[in-house]
Amino acid sequence: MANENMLLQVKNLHTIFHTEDGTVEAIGGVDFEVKEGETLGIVGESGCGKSVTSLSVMRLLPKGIGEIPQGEVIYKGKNLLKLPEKEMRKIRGKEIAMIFQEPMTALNPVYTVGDQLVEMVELHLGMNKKEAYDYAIKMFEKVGIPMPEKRIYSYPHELSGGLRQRAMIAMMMSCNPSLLIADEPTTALDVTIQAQVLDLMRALLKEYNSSLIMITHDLGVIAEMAERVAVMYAGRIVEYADIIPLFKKPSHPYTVGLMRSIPRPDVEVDRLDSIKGVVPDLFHMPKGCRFNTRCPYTTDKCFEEEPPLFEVEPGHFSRCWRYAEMEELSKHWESGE
Amino acid sequence: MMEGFLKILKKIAKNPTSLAGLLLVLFFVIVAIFAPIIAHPEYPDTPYQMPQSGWSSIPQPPSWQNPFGTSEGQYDIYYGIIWGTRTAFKIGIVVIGLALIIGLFVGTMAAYFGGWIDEVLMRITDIFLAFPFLVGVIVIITMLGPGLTHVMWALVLFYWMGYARLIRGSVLEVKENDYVMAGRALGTPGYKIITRHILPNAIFPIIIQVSMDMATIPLTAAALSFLGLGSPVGYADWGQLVSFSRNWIISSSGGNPFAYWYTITFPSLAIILYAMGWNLLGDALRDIFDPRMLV
Amino acid sequence: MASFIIRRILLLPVTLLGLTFLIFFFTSFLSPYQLLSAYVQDPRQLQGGNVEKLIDKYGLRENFMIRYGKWLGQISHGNLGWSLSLNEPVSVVIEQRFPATLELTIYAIIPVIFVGIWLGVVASVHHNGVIDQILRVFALLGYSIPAFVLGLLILFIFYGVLGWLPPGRLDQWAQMIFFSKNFHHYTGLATIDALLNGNIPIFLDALKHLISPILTLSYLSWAGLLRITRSSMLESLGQDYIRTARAKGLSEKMIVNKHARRNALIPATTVAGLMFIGMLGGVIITETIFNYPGIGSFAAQAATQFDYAGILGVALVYGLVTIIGNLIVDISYAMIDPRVRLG
Amino acid sequence: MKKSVVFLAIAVLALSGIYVMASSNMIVEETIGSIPTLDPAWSYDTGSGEAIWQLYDNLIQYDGSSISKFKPMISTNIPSEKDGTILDNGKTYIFHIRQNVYFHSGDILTPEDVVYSLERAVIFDRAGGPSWMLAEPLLPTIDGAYVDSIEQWATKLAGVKKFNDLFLSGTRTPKNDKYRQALIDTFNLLSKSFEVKGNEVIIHLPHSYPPFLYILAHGVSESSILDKKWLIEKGGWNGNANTWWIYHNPSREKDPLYSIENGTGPFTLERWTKGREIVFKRFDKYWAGPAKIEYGIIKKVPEFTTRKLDLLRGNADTIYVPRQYMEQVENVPGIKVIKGLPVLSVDVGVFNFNVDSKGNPYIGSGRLDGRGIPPDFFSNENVRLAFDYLFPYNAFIKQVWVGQAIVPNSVIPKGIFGYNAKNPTPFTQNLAKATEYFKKAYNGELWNKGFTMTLVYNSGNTQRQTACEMIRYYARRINPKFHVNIVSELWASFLDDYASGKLPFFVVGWSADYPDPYDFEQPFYSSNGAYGSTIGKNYVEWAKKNMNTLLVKSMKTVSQTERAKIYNQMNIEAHDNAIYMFLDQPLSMHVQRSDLKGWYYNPMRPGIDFYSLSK
Repeated sequence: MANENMLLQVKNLHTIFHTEDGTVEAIGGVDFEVKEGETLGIVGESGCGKSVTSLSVMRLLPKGIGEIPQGEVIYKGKNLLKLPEKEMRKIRGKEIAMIFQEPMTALNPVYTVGDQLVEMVELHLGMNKKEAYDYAIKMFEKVGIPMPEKRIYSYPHELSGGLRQRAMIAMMMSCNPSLLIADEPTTALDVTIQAQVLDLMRALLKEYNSSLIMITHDLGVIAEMAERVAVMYAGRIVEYADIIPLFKKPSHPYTVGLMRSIPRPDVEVDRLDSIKGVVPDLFHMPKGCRFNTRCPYTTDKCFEEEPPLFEVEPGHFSRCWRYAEMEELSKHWESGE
Repeated sequence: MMEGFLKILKKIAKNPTSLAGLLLVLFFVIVAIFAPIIAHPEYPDTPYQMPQSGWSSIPQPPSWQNPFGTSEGQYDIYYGIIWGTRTAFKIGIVVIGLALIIGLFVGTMAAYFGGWIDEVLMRITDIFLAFPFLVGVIVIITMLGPGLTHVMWALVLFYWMGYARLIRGSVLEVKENDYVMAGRALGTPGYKIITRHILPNAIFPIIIQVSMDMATIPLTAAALSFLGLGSPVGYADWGQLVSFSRNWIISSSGGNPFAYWYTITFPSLAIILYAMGWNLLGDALRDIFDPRMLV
Repeated sequence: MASFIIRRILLLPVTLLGLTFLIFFFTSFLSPYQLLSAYVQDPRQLQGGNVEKLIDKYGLRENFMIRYGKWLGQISHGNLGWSLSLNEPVSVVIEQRFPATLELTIYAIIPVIFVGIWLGVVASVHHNGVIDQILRVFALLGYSIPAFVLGLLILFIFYGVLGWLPPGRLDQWAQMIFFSKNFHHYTGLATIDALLNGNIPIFLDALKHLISPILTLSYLSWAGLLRITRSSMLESLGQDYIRTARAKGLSEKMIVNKHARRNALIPATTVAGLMFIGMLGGVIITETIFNYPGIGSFAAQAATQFDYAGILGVALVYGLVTIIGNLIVDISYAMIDPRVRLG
Repeated sequence: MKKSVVFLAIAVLALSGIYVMASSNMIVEETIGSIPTLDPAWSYDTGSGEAIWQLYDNLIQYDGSSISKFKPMISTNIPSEKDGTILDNGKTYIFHIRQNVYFHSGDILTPEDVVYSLERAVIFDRAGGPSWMLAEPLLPTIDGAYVDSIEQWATKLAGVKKFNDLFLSGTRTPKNDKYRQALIDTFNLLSKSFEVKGNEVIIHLPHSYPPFLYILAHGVSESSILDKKWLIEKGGWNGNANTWWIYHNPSREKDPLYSIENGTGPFTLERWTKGREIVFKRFDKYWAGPAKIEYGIIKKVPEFTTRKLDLLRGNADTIYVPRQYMEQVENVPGIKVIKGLPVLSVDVGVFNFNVDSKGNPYIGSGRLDGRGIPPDFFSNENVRLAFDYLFPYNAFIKQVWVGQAIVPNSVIPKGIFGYNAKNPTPFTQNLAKATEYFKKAYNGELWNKGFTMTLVYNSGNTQRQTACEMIRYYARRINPKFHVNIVSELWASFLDDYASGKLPFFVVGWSADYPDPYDFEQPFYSSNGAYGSTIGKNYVEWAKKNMNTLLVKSMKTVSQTERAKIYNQMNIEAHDNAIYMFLDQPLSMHVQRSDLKGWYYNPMRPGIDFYSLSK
């Protein structure tokens, strides 16, 4: 089903890590797609494998430790996993760009922010130094950094968190990538700056008509940015749907739990619900459905066999045996701690 | 603690170089322990005095009676190396022991109390660090006169600063942690906090530094013997054996350039292997304990 | 940053004073007779009948603090006493010999920095690979070989057998010209003076004589730099900005040599600075073996011939150089790391 | 980064190309001695002696390697009784001064320069210096004893206790005219000995002094001839009677001749880097014809290995080789080794008859209780004889001196007249006899109780250290209760301890100032000799009775056979009473490249005579 405006297709992606204590499967088979200009949200608690997914797509796993035994990442018709390193380097930064969570450490402290942008532009767009610096000033202006012609010569530690993230965005968008992967870009920023950065990203994406994979644990950000959403838990996609159906009809207990733990202005509650227990250790995955240790609606089947992704409605999938009754079940939620 | 120790051993065993280091050090420990058996002393009350078979100053090649040959002045090299192991350990343990105690005291005082105490103690450390190590030691030995005890005192005087800084660093690190704050808040006395919370954490960097110093100390002692300031003549000390051979290493008597190879080979091999053992071990420990290494 | 420097400079005199006190404290182990040689400009007075008079004149029996004050007075006038081993005022000896040691150390630190850092980077890139192990063992060997064994072997191979690199500072013919009237000594450094006098053969000869001491000195000390560079490289390679650089599609070579290395250089330069000062001590053995007329061989000679004035003079010079060296290292540390510079 | 390694490789290749052989007009000697000064009146060590020897000439010189026959030098004749140039029983010497001899500064040498030089040597008299050698013959005796220093006459005439009392404290101006006149009279006593007639210099000694010619010979630095006019310009003594004390016993800094020279010798001083090297340049107007080589260089290279490699590579022509490494330079192509050269010095084991027991760690408990020795332990002749038979003389020579020494039989070294190989016969090791004497000592009490004592040697001297170790080894072997500890000490404190009589037994050496038996008999046997006076009152009394009179008698006659007989009598007397233990007379060796020509050995001038050398 590779139709013409499909940008990225990830099929049955598996990622494993070789650690001193043995090999562990961080991602056990993930499938999703991103169309041109579309924003896919990936949400889940930390440690559920959402960052590893982005690194796998970009093939940035640590050498000798991370490995992708099976699966395909089709980008514009080419399987990135098979590309030689030289080719892959042409994709990174030019075709697919990434923004990271911690702006403080994501920029090299001993080079000016301008220099780090110029470096990319010279490499991918073949500009000379002079043109690259002018272009950098233009980019800084576009992302709303005041006095850009001065700022390009300042060092990362001289900028505030928000400015640093703007510089990061300017850098990553400088080569007009078709796909931007943002790994928790606003988590480290305080709320007021967060909104500005999200608006900035949305504006840039529309201008360059590039698509975005927004990775976050914050459902609010997802609601604001994403058109389609993939909910991940313990290395699996447990629910995959458009934004509206997801919020309207969450059909996986984990998503339900997540929804109920967000404070809603319109609903009066004395105590927020929470999902009991903790994400299981990757080494000791429970048998059957991975969420069964924390799911309030478990049945015997949930402990025997892991459910596949069922299609609740066209384009809306859920990895739960009782996906059909979810609307009913989700009415009540006891989270006996 | 025991279980942690085994874990470390497993890690050391995995890496070939560090394993070699561990084996070398163990080998020398065994040689030191069984010294009286493998090399029986002639006069029991002076075991460190190397036996002399004659007084001629021309070294004799290895023979049945002297398996490693004899040095200038007919000292038995074999005996010298076996008992030299004990000297190396003795100097190492005494010097590092004393230096550690002083360093521990100064380091913890400076870090724990901070303020002007820290400033004064650190300035004193700077002053002692102001000497390149060998110069400081030479100055003291010139004043006190040669001899092993003076060498040891001189070494201690110029070794404690390393430990003081090391301990101060790790104490400062730990001091900020909450459980130390909590301890103080509960009113536990200062020394108790130091001994139970702070010091155990500083142990690992100290172990690394100690293993490195165990390597450098016999080298410094050898350098002092080379300069004629080391242990008294005839004392079983590797440095002295090597300095005996300094004029025979490059002997070209009768055309054969290495006629007296044994005078330099055995003592320097002993020092190099001993130092390599400790260095490799220290390096391996550094890799194991240094979190950054686990990238 | 400025306040940091000012504080250090203000502290300088205090540390210097502390240094002189430490050196003087060592001399208190000496009997008045032995002490006398540190003051006397001319050794003859030592044997003459008026030794008692001189001891009283310099008050060598007075209490410690008064003697310390008098000694400080002596030093401030540049009177470092008389060297018994070289039969010259110590100040003259140091004036002649210190530039030679400085020259040797400067030339020795260059290969150490290049080789040390370069191999450190290589070792970190092949972290725990075969190359890393080999380099580590080879470097640790440098730490484990007694300096004089290495020196004597290098002397034998390059001079005894091959005859290329003779010891000493200049060949005989070169010394004739070097010490002749019309050869101006601007800096006291043989190579630089040779260039300033436009005499290339002397320059090459001086360089030729420097090679084997440099080989000895540098091999013994670049292990330290290799280890520091390796661990700081590994640290910076693990940082987030490296992941960003990779995400930007930069080549591995660019990432290692540009992004990672500059960060790793900061701790490396500090260690290189400290090593330069440490090397000043290390030259004692090297200069003795290669008969190089520096302050190191003088220290060795002075020590074995119990030349107290000589040793005190050397200790003072080394102390001064080390303290100032430490200050320069701290300041250069701030210069390199932009985070500190503007902080 | 790669470029740096490439650069280093190119540099090495380029440099090895321009390796330049040491030019043939230059001879390099590498040794370990240092040169404290260039002033002939100051120098009293072989290091400065060898340098001064190239720059200055004396009145007469030894003929080649002989130390008894002389050759003319500045004096065209060798004074002798036969040709009437030695008169009234050895008290007057007549020298004919050579004409148009040039100093390095171009001045011509005059007889006044000769008188001035010898007078300056006597008034210079630095403490611990060589001036006593000229003072003893030139100054009249006081109460029958020779005068070592001009200060003795000054204090005697002025009637003060110490020389410094003559002057206002801290200055060189006499306190009053009486003292000033006494100083002037003292000088006149000295100048009275000299007389200049035309180009002759006549020296009248106040008493006969047989070794006088040796003291004037080339090799004794203080008898070198200086240029009076030039030295006065340089601020030296102006030769007058009323100013000499200003230039007496100067500090090295104020000594004008400390680092400059103006001799008549075959070489001038090109350059002297103290503690490193001294370079001599050929003096073309030398009276005996210019030297064959242009430059002579003496370099100080402490490390033996470096010296040896320089010799092998041709960067050095002759080097100092310690005996124990002799084997390393023998039968090596291109190297010539000459061995067995007798050195005029003797190493002696000294028994201290009365040890100063006050706070003395070296004699243990200080009583005969097995944990120490009594202070007068070595006054007991049986103990001394026992030790004489204990020492392994031959093993000491063969193993420690590598055969490069001989066992002396008395204080007179082989090569000096008066040496008699047969009589007295030297001691040899005989443990049975040693045991016998130890048992006889203190009638058996020493043997059952045993003793503990400490031997001290000056650190760095391996020969003396091994001698002590040999004594310890054999003492313990014949009686396990005999404990000997061995301690090394700095030279300064070693001197202090033996001078103050603290050391029970120690090994020292004495080398010849001039080749005359008196120079050995006096220091050892005279009751106020350098060693005789320090080894206890029991010896001093014995020496006064048996030795002093013979010594004085020996200096009364000029005939060598007569004097030899007296000294032999003294040696036999000392041997029978086992006063000293004679250990060795070293034989030195000379190591040089085979292509070096013209070297010869003279025991009175150890070192290199660059004038005789060529390539």
